Amino acid sequence: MIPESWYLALSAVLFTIGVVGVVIRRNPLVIFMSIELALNAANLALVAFGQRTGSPDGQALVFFVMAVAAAEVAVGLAIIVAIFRVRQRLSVDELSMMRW
Amino acid sequence: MIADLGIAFGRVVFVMMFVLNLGGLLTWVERKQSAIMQDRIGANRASILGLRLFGLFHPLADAIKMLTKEDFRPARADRFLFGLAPFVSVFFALVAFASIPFGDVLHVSGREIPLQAVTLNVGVLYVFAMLSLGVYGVMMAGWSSGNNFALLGGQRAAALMISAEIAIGASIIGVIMVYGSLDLQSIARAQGELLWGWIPKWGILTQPLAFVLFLTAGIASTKRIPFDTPEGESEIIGYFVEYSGMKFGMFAMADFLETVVVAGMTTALFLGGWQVPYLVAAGFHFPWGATLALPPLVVTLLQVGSFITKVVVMIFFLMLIRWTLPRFRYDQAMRLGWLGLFPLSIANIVLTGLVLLATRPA
Amino acid sequence: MMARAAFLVIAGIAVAAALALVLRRNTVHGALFLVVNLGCVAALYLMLGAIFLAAAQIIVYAGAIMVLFVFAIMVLIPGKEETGPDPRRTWRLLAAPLGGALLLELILLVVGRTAAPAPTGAAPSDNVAAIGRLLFTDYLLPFELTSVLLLAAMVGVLLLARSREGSAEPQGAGPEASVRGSAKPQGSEPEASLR
Amino acid sequence: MNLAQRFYLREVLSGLGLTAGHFFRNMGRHIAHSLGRRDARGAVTIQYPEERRPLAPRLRSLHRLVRREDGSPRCVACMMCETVCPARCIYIVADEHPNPEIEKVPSRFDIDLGKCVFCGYCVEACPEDAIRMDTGILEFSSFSRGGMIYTKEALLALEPAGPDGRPASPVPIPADRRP
Amino acid sequence: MTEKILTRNFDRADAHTLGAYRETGGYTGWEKARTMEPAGITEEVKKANLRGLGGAGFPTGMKWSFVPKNHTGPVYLVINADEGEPGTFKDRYLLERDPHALIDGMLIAARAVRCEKAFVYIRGEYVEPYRRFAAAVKEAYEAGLLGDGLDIVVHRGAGAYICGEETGLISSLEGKKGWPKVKPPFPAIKGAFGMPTIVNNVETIAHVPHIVNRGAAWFAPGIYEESVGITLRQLIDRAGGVSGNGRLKGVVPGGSSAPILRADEIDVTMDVDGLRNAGTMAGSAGVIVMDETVSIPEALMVVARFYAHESCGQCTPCRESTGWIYKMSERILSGHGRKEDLDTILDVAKRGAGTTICAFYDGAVGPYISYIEKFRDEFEALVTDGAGTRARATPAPVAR
Amino acid sequence: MPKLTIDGKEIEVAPGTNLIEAARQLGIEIPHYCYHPGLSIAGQCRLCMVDIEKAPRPTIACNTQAADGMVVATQTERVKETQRSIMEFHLINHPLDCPVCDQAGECWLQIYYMKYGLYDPRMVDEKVHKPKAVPLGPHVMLDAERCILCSRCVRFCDEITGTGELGIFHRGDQSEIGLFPGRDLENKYSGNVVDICPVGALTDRDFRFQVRVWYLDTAKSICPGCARGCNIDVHVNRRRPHHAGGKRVARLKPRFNAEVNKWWLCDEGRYGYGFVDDASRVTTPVWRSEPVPWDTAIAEVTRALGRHAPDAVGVVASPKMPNEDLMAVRRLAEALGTRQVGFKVPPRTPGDQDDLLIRADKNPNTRAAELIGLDGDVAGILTAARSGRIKALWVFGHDLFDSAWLESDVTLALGALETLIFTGTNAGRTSALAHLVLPATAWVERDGTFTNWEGRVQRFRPAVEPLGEALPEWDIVGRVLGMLGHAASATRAEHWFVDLAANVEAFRGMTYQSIGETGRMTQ
Repeated sequence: MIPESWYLALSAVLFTIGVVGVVIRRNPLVIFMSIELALNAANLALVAFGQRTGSPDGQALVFFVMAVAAAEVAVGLAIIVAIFRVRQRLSVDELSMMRW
Repeated sequence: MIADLGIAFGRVVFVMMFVLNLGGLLTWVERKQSAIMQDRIGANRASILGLRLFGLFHPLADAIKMLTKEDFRPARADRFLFGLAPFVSVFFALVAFASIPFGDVLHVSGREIPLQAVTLNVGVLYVFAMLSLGVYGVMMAGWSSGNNFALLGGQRAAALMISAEIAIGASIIGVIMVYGSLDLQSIARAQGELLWGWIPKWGILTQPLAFVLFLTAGIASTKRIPFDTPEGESEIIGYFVEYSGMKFGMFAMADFLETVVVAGMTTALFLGGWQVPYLVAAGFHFPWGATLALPPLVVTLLQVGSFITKVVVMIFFLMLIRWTLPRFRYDQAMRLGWLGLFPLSIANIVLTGLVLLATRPA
Repeated sequence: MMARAAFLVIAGIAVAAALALVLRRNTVHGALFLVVNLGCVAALYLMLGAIFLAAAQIIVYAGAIMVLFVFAIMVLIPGKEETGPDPRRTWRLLAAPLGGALLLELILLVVGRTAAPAPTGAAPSDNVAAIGRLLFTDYLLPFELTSVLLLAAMVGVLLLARSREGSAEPQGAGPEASVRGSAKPQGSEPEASLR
Repeated sequence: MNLAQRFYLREVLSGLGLTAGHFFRNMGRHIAHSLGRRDARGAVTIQYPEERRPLAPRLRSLHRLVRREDGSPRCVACMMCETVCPARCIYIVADEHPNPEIEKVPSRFDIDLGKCVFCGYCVEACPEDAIRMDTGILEFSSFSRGGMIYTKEALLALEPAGPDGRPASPVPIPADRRP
Repeated sequence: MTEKILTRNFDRADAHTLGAYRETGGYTGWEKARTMEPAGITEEVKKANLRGLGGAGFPTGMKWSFVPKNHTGPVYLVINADEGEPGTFKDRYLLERDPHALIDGMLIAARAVRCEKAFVYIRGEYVEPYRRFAAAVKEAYEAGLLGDGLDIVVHRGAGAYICGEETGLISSLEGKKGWPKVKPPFPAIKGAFGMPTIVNNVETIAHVPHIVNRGAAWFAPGIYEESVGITLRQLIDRAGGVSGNGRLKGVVPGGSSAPILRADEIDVTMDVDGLRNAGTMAGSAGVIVMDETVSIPEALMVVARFYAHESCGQCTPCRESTGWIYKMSERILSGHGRKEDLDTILDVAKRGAGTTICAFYDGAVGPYISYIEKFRDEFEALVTDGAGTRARATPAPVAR
Repeated sequence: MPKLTIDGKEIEVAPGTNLIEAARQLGIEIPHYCYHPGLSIAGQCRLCMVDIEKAPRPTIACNTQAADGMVVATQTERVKETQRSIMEFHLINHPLDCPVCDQAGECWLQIYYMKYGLYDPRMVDEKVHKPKAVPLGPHVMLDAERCILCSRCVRFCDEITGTGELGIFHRGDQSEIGLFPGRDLENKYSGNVVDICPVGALTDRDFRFQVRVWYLDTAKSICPGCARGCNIDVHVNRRRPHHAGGKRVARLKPRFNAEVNKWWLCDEGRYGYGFVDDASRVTTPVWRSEPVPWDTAIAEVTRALGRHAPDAVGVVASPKMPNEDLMAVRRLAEALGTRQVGFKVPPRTPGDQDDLLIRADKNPNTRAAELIGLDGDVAGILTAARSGRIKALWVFGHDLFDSAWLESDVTLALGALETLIFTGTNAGRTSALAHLVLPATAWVERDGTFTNWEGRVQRFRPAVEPLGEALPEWDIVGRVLGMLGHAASATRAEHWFVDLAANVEAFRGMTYQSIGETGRMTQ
């Protein structure tokens, strides 16, 4: 049996990596993916905690996270694609204007 | 422990050999069946010591040819992904079969051996997941070739597979609702029940619409005619234009394996899986009262034989479709997926729910 | 023991894949590494007994979301990676110590709670049914809200992806819509031929 | 089209029925054939190198140069074929004939079959009936471009096909394939 | 019975001698002409309307008057004694029997055209006429008639029919191939050796002394050896009737070039107009009579062979079609004729007519057309019967 | 000036003009075989029939002089019918061997049959047979069967050359062209009978069976064989390189120029093009026996010429070079400052000359070289070279050994040079001694002008591409001038001609356009 702290530690590491990725990368797509990574880390923690309590609530929560993430990705990608279509470049540093 | 491992290993090996060999054989079947349909003779020249055996050596010759051909990689290709893509394709096609049961439980010296490579209580979802991962092989191949035509082919393939999988998933839900399980084994078992005492409760009878939708979407996900716009071997140029030799062969292999998987899934979900009508664990038990006792081993063999027969017939049927129907245009295929199969699947779910509600034993 | 070894291996792959995502310049590779990472997490779900989640993780995350990502990246001309001078390089480099600090804090947090009570029991064997029951009873409202959210997202995506000049062009919904949005809108011939 | 027609299911099934019918009928014939019914043939295919279809008398096969009674070419090197050839695959060099009654003879008459499009214009154009495409030889191939060039001597050695359309003279072996 | 003019001495054995000629009033014309102006002589001949008797019938006086008045160089007189027309022998008799009549006429004509050198072109085959005439010339020189103001050169031809044509004769005389020359220029302007040349037939010139002697008024049309009012039938009867089987088939009234007349057409007067009205011509007036044993196709073949052989080969229509018609006629005779051959011969003959330098071909056309048109049934019998009178062993060669 | 009407069009012609020429002036073609404007009128072919008003039957146009008030019709049904008949007569005995006949493609029987014949053939009898493939002389082959007896060749030999080798023998349809006993057709103009033969009876033994005429391309040119400057057409085969043994120039044909050569060309000029495709052609620049790129060669030339005192450099131009190139050489001499320039090299044997065309001076451009001022003492240059006063010598075209000078003298002179540059088309003994050999284009490979003996400037045009890397001399010299620091602006021969016309009095005011097709006299 694996201690859940291991899962939590892994979750922490992945979350950190995700956050760092958001900060250091300029490509909005990569930033987006890093966010997904962080979300995943959180999910992992949720499931681990749910395991600990023996209730499926944690898993249900993860399920919702996934659904929301899917919606977020769909909208976010659509926005990025729309921006790219106009700008032909991808860098968050240049996306300081509200309209394009 | 060792025995368990051995048995598990044996199950996996059996399934793998079955799927792989069937896939290899399909190259021969495809040629030969099409030839016979078209009043031709078909491949029959490859011979070993003058023995031709109806062209059965052609798959072998093909393999030798592909292995010895130059393995060409374009200069602008992504070296890593270019090499990985065919393996990804074949891998996911191959593992998808793992949770499809090919028989009931076999009782050998006190052990219960489930005739299934992997027992999984979300078997349906597993197969579904594996099929959806197969998209990666295609997209990687298209992108890593460094060829715009290949990229476009990859995009077409991915879009087609996704739209097909949505329909597959939605159409399966009806089956899941009827049999109340995500486990393919229990779905298969449930299909052994008799409706009104004499009709086997096969999926094709309980979910006829789902059967048609699943079959259509399944063919689409294999990217074969009439949904071969991604490949369009001779004219459109598909995602594997830049591949040669065995890597090319692996993509073709993946297609055949997917065909086998779709046939297996159709069998498991809609054709009663390994069920033989009126055959129960003790033997035949006909609705009019007659019985025929059979030893368990014979029953198991009959079940496995039944499963294999059904798969082969399904493959034949899929081949028949492949050599009969003309190709859909890309936009037609997409339209069919999103505006035809998907809404109908949803309608099927609603309908099934209503029927289930109405017929639920109070 | 075997389970721990398996965990360590899977966790190692997951961390490596995550690092590769963040550090590699090639976006396509990054996305594929994220898929690997997601697969590893799904495997961990399996180890945690969350079979349904594992399947959902693969189907939803790996099979749908990441396909969307890869699709988008490939369509967006993969040659356009982060190139050129980085005016905020120093600021970005600050992320490393910050990240380290965050990690430290989280680890401390976790380690501080190790004394927490041991697991109360094994995971339910058929957790699919349990989750399903939970979703449609206790979490019915969030569940429905989620579906509304998804619908809203779908509508929003359609709006974003529709071409500006095309006014009432019927378009297929779903992921492929966002891709095809960059291409020319579908003509009306296929419809005509279908009638 | 009404809704039912737009599903195409009936048409798809009838199409499948047709092809399946073909399959089973042919399969039955194949089986009957292998069981000894020699007259049952499941396919219309000809097993090409062993079996050959009769060639149409007008088929244009490998060229040959017609000979006079003394074995010399009938060709008078008038260049009509060379001129009319749309592929420019005929190369003739004319030479004086010792007999003043015969104006000239080809000292060289090469056909580059790698270029030839088998249009038969050369045969049409020939005023002396000196070139024909009736050898019945269809298999000529080479590993090199040079091997596709057939010289006067090679073309003179060819005979017209027999009444059954079979070549009456051996298929010439290109230069680069001679042992 | 009219008075014999040219043939009056023919019965005398020594008619060819100077003495005999003088005895019968010879050279009196010349004596008279010497006193006349050249133009006066020409005028006299013009008035007499003396037509050329070689066949074409061109007025002699007019021809003489064509010589340019202001010409300073030599003028030549050429006597055409190249009597090649088959069936015609009139000049031969004159040369043999009365050569001095010719010399007499030449002296007068030479004076008329101010010629100092005259040529007599005698047909190569005429050996005896040549001897007689050469002897007469010698006599004339010895008598001083020649040599003083006129020299006569006697030239023998080499046996070419075409040299009877005046320009062909001139070419031959010049030492060239006997090819007729393109006209214009006409010989009277630019003839032999580039000088004005008058070419006259023997018989024509032999008339001249009589005209000068008796005046133009005497020489009216109708004064001939035989009255031209006589019909052809009467002429034949007078000549002793038709030889052979005695039944007449056809008559060629004026040398081989004249169109043939059928037996029922011979009641025509022998004058120019009478014959022209009958569709033929007087030509050289040598009459050929054919009895019923004669095969007209064969006759055509013989005539065609003659013209094919004698065509000089200069003008394309003549050169090619005479040969072609000969081949066709021979083929018809040999029984290998084809139905369309007859029409082809007629068409070819008509097409070539009038397109050549000289009148040779026009002469040939007459028999070609008239033989077939008047005796078509004979030809058709050969054509349709296939193997005719003379079957040939091998089929006629056709074009390569 | 008689004024007559032909086919409804009025024209006034010079007295004595015949109807064929009068119609030609109106652009009306009257078909004919035997008529040739350069020969006497024979009137034998009988094809040139026209209808003259009031004439009873069609008349031949060749022998009818235009008269005032004459009304001529060439297109009446009667004329057409007659022409069709005559064409049939011409062809009944003509062998139908067009495929093997060398004349096919430029045969007037073919042309006129298509225009005026087109009858249904009726001739089925054996054709007349005559001798075939009879060599009449070194250049002419006779096929008597094909002869239509137009007698043009006979009249040519009688009237133009006065040699009278040919005659027509036999008569009727047996007539044939032939040689008089003991004669051969070997006068200096025998090739012309092939040109004037309207059919394939007389063919050129040199050209026979080499190339079918429809493969040939034509360019207007000038014969370089002597100072006469006869106008010619160069016929080249660029479409079937395997024919004629790879020779590109297939034949030369005279081109009518009333002022120079009329219709004729001498055999020496006609067959004098052999050097163009000869194996001795120089195709690439050679420096010290090694092929080098042009840039290297030009640089070497410039270096060799530039390092000596002006009068230590000699230039021997060639009277075979066109005007433009001579002008370029003059500019080169001026740029070098040398006075050691000449072009006259005495020939080993004095050339023959006649009253018709042939000139004793076998160089096409001597007159221009004199006018441009290159007439220096070549013998003196050689002497100077022998004594070491001249270090570098550039020889254009000449093989100095092929001259009246003693071979030993030439050898010593050339051997004493520091640098000998040879520019020319073909290799020879001079080029063998040269340190630098620069390939020049032959005249058919370039355009330019020649000035003939009487000062007529005439234009010739390129017919084939330069062989190998050969360049025209003006270009070579121009490149050297460029390297020497002079503005090199000439990219075409015409540019040099502009320079010539502007700076040499005799050529003043001339342009390529004003030279035209018939040439223009120098002042």
